[in-house]
Amino acid sequence: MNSTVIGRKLTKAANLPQLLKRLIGAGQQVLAPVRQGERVSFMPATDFSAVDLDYVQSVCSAKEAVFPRHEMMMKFTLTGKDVDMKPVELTAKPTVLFGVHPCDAASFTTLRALFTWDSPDEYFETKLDHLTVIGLSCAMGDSYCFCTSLGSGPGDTRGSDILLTRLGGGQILVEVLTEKGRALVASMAELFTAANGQKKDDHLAKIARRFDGEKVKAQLPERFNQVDLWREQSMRCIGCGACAYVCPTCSCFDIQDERQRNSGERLRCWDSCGFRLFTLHASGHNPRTMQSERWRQRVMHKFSYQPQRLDVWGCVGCGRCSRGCPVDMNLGEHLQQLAEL
Amino acid sequence: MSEFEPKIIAFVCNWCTYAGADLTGTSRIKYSSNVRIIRLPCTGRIDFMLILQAFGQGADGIIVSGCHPGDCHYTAGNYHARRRWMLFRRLMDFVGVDLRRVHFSWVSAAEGAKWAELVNQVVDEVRTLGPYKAFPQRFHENGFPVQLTVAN
Amino acid sequence: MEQLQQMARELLERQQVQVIIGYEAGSEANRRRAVFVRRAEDVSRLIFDDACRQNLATYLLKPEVLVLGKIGMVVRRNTLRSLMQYAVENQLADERVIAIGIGEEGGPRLLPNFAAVEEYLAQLPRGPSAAEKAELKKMEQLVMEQRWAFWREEFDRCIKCYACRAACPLCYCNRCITEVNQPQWIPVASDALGNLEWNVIRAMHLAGRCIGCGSCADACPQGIRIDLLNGLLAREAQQQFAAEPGYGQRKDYALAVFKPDDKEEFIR
Amino acid sequence: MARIGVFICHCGENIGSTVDCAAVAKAAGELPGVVHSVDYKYMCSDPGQSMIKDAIRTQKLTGVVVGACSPRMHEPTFRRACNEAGLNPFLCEMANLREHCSWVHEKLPDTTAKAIDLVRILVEKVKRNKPLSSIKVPVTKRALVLGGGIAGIQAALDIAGAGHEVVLVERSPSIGGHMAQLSETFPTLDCSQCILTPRMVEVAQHPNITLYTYSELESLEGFIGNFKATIRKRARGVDEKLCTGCGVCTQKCPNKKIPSEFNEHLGTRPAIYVPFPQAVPNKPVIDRDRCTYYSKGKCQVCAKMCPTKAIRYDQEDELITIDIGAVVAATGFTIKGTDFFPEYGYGQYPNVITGLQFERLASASGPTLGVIRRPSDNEIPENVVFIACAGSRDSAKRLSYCSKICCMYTAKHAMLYKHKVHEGRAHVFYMDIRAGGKMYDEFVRRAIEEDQVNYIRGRVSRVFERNGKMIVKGVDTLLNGQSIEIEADLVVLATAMTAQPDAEATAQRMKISYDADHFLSEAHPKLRPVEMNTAGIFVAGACQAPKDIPETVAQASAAASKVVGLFSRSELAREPVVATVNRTAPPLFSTCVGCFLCETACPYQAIERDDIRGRDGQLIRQVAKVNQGVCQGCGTCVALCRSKAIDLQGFTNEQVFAELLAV
Repeated sequence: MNSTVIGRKLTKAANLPQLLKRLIGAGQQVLAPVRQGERVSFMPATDFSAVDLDYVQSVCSAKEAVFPRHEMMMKFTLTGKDVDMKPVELTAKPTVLFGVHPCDAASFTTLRALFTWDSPDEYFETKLDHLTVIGLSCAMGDSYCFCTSLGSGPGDTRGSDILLTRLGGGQILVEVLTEKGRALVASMAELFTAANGQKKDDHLAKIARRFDGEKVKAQLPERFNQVDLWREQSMRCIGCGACAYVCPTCSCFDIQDERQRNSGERLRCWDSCGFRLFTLHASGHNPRTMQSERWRQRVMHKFSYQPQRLDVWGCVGCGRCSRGCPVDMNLGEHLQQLAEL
Repeated sequence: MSEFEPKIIAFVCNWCTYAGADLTGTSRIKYSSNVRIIRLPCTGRIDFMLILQAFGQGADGIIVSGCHPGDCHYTAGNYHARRRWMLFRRLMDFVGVDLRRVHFSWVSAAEGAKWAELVNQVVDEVRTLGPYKAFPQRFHENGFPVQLTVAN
Repeated sequence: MEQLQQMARELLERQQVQVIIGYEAGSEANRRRAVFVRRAEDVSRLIFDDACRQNLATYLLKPEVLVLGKIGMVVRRNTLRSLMQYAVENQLADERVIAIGIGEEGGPRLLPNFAAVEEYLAQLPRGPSAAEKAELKKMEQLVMEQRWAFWREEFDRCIKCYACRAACPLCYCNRCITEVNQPQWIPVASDALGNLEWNVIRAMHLAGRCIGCGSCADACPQGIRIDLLNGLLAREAQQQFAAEPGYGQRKDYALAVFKPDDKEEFIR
Repeated sequence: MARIGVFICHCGENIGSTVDCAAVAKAAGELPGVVHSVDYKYMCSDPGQSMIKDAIRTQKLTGVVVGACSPRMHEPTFRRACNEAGLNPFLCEMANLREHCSWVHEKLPDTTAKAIDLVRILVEKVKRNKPLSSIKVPVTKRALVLGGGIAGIQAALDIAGAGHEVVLVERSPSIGGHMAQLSETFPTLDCSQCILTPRMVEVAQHPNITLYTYSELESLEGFIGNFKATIRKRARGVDEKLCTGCGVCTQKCPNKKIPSEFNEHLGTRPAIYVPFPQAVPNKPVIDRDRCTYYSKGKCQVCAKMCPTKAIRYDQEDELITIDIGAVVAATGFTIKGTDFFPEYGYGQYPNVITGLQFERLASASGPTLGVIRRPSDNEIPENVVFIACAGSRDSAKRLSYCSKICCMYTAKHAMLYKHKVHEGRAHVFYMDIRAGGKMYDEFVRRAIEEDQVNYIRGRVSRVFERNGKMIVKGVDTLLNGQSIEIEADLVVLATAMTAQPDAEATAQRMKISYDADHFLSEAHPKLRPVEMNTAGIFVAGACQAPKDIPETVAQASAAASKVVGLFSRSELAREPVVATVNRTAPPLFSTCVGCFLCETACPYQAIERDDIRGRDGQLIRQVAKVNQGVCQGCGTCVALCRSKAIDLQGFTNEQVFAELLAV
């Protein structure tokens, strides 16, 4: 599942500060991994010294670049009996997402599939259109990573405009994958040299394949009614939204109006299927009363419904949900269990 | 800064401070017109969330006032309120809320003059402090400022 | 550990309980997770060490767990305090749980009812650790603007995943204030105000009730120091009202009782 | 869709001269939801009210905001007007444009701007007002009076005299209380029993009074107008219907050496006894702890001697449940014993006695038939020292209050002693003399001046024995703190009046408040002195605070009149500003999580527990419920409730929040 490589270049690690500077100089907002204590987060970086490329995984994903935790959809004003509605202007800051791992880059493919499958979501698309992704192959992983089990891997090019792979000795392989990427490289050509036959495979993290994703997908529909299975898996789940909110592909949201005096605004905010109230009907009925049902929904959605309907995995195997889970729910482990049943 | 007029929201109980403010009127004592009173039956009813809400709504200063200890129309509402404020005020201080903008007071139904003094004093103090820009607002006049915090 | 497993085995074999909720090894060497042991032969999964930090009391209100039958639970001091607070707040019937008290104070020890838990707790040391006290002091030495900046930064990270709420044994409302929408007190957005209000209001809702387990901060994926807020209010409630939640069954929630001579210096 | 009418009053010049009322009305007219907005010279006048009524009818208003004076002034007026036009009165709110605006600000644009704000705030509120109707509570016209002392007797007679049923419960075998023990009363020196016993008889004979002596309140459930009282009628061992009160049993009882409670242990009584000859009812009680039959299984002399065969050894306690509409708590007081005072001999000296014991010595019906004799040897004492403030006003003894009656009765005691022992010497150690009251100070002066009682201002540090004599060692602070010693034959301590030892438990059983000294707390110290915080429960006598007989009787009559007032209607109508706990669809039933922390906070004990059961009767959940008959609407519970499952009608979260959004 790789994108076509349309150009191969080399650059040096020493060039990266310059690259960042040039991007900012060109009016781009650069989001890059920044370390704060034990946590790495994607933040607007103005200087390369703040950037940390030796990270396994950030706590939160990079999806906020296109799907922020809250965003304004429109404003309204009440005058007497009239309501005047104004959609917000669809503009986005040109942004470069710098140094995201292939799993995060791949998540944009999933998000796009969801946000555009019928009528395109302009709020999302505008941001995605203004986004350039400079990926970074993984030199290391950890026990939570399971991208390889879902047909992806630490050097996957999908979703990146450019993918960087550190080859050792300060050498970086630059795979140009889209026109956007090509334009970017062209705009600062002096930072790049032509690549020869350098191979990236030896420089990628070894991520063991833990289970057969396809098999899990094929079997899930018949597992729906295996109530005990879901109950056992989710017995320790406490029903927070941490997994969904750190997940690069979770895309549920809630629409909310806020009002003051005679004016107000409509916002959309992240939501999570793990919450008890997520499916609460106005009548008081809740079709998913148990956490096990909500857990099942999460797994079914990502590994059955979404692949079926949109032909993409609802998961990129980044492992954030498991690292961030307060009660050590481990998605890779649970999927492996499903595969081995 | 001279044209800045602070917006002060007052939460008062019906039986003492509201009546006290009525007495200020009956006595024709003049005071600053910056205050907007929200009338509640008892200080016991004054939710601490109202204080956050008022700031989130653009209040520059807040007055919370009710019956003196021992005078509560409902005997104990103000005692409960006092405990709540004792903790909430410490919490606000701890997170760095500007306590010079939050005033708690006992104003009885007989203390019309005290009400006027209180309002004037709070308005003066908050006027000197300027608008409470640091406090985040519920409404996003210009959209969301920055979605992600800038590193360092 | 062997003693613990033995105790658990006996409880299960004698059918005094149908499930033992304890800790087992987790995803990584330093992680532990909750385990629900229902068969005597599985007791070897139970472990206990300093890494077992999660407050398991939250599971006592989870419907899936309650249907398992009578519960045996491996409990640290703070979990025991949660049980006491559940007793005070009418959330748990006496003798619903057989607690297996364990921790720095020794154990394991069977505590079959609230009275036994209360008696056991009475012997344990109370109050925050010196480190916790020092941390609060350090925060308080900052000037107002610094404190504000610190918390703005902390709260900015909040994504409103409510892991703090889910992990907290005392956040058990049917309708959390953040979900109350008529009116919507706390803005739904995890923007500056929404995050400030959420964290501050949650802290206030736990004032005089929090038993100081720190599960909220442990659960936060963003590492927000919510425990400091709770620690501050616990200290204040203790100092100002002698509140020590979770040590007894008396209904003396600091904000539901009062003394006519409660001392303050700020009300004019 | 809201259709709000706004009516701006000029109040003549009162508002109009400072606020541009027309501008306010115009601005209000543009507010969302406002369909009608006018200003007028005098809104409260008939034409003004008619404008409102007409608008309600023609504009089909769903809410009204009157911008005028304080709601504390005219809210009832405008609400009534709305009601007359068919709009629920609780859909009318007032914006205070006079007291809170025009009268306190100068004529400036800001003032008009504020007036507009005030109107906007109330418009936003009224949009969320709900029609409310007053709460009707039925009233059971039967009162329970707890305690058969003079307070209970007076209250019972007054209520019964007004034509209502009264249940009077007294825990000792006879009514009469402490007053029956007294010899003479100050300041008139008339005989206590002479004025009390006719009242006792009246109680016994009153057709509206049901008397339960030797009985106690077991439990009290319910609320104003609708209590259910359970009374434990302790087994007397005597069939009251058969007993004629002839007294043969008490005379024949072989076990006669039991210290008499009525005589404060200065005399004795038999195991089957009536506490005193004039007891009401005059039916004996078997003291089962002391009766030989109960301890040894033998004797039964009383049963053998009883001419009507009324003795019932196997009688059991009886529980009686009665519907009650109001309660008067008149549970009385007790006093500290001499054993409370280490400095005065710890109760070891027989000749150190309490004031109440002195009353018994001075009483013509007492153990000495009214002759003052000291307990040790029955000699008539020549030197008597009275010590006032024994325990009272002594924070070291945790009794910081004044017992109020001691100054007066000490003067009375000294006087009585002087009248009976003309050669004797009476000394009184006192801190201050508190003789406020009609003819009170004159009474004390009489003791000092006519009866030459030696008043010494100072405290007694010790009472001890030296050579078989009691020595009272104290100081005279009016003589530069000179130390003095008096040889006394008898020392009388005016020991502190305290709450009954079980006052706390009694109060908790009735769910009423009490203070740190366990005296019952009245609802308001000035304005509601005979009401308890718990609606429908009233208080009389010394269970509320130390007081003398006239005050007690006055308070008892006041409490009775409150009860009679309550009973004057068959239904109580209450303002619907009360809290409610929400109810939602199953399976939740309510967002209340049932922590019941509000239960503790409620000053009125209005929070109840509601069991939600399934069709099979299985308990599903327990949630809070507000007893609307008891709730006073302070809203403390609302602020306390974490999930806002409880709300206050008239000041709901939605209303207050909307007001805040409008500022």
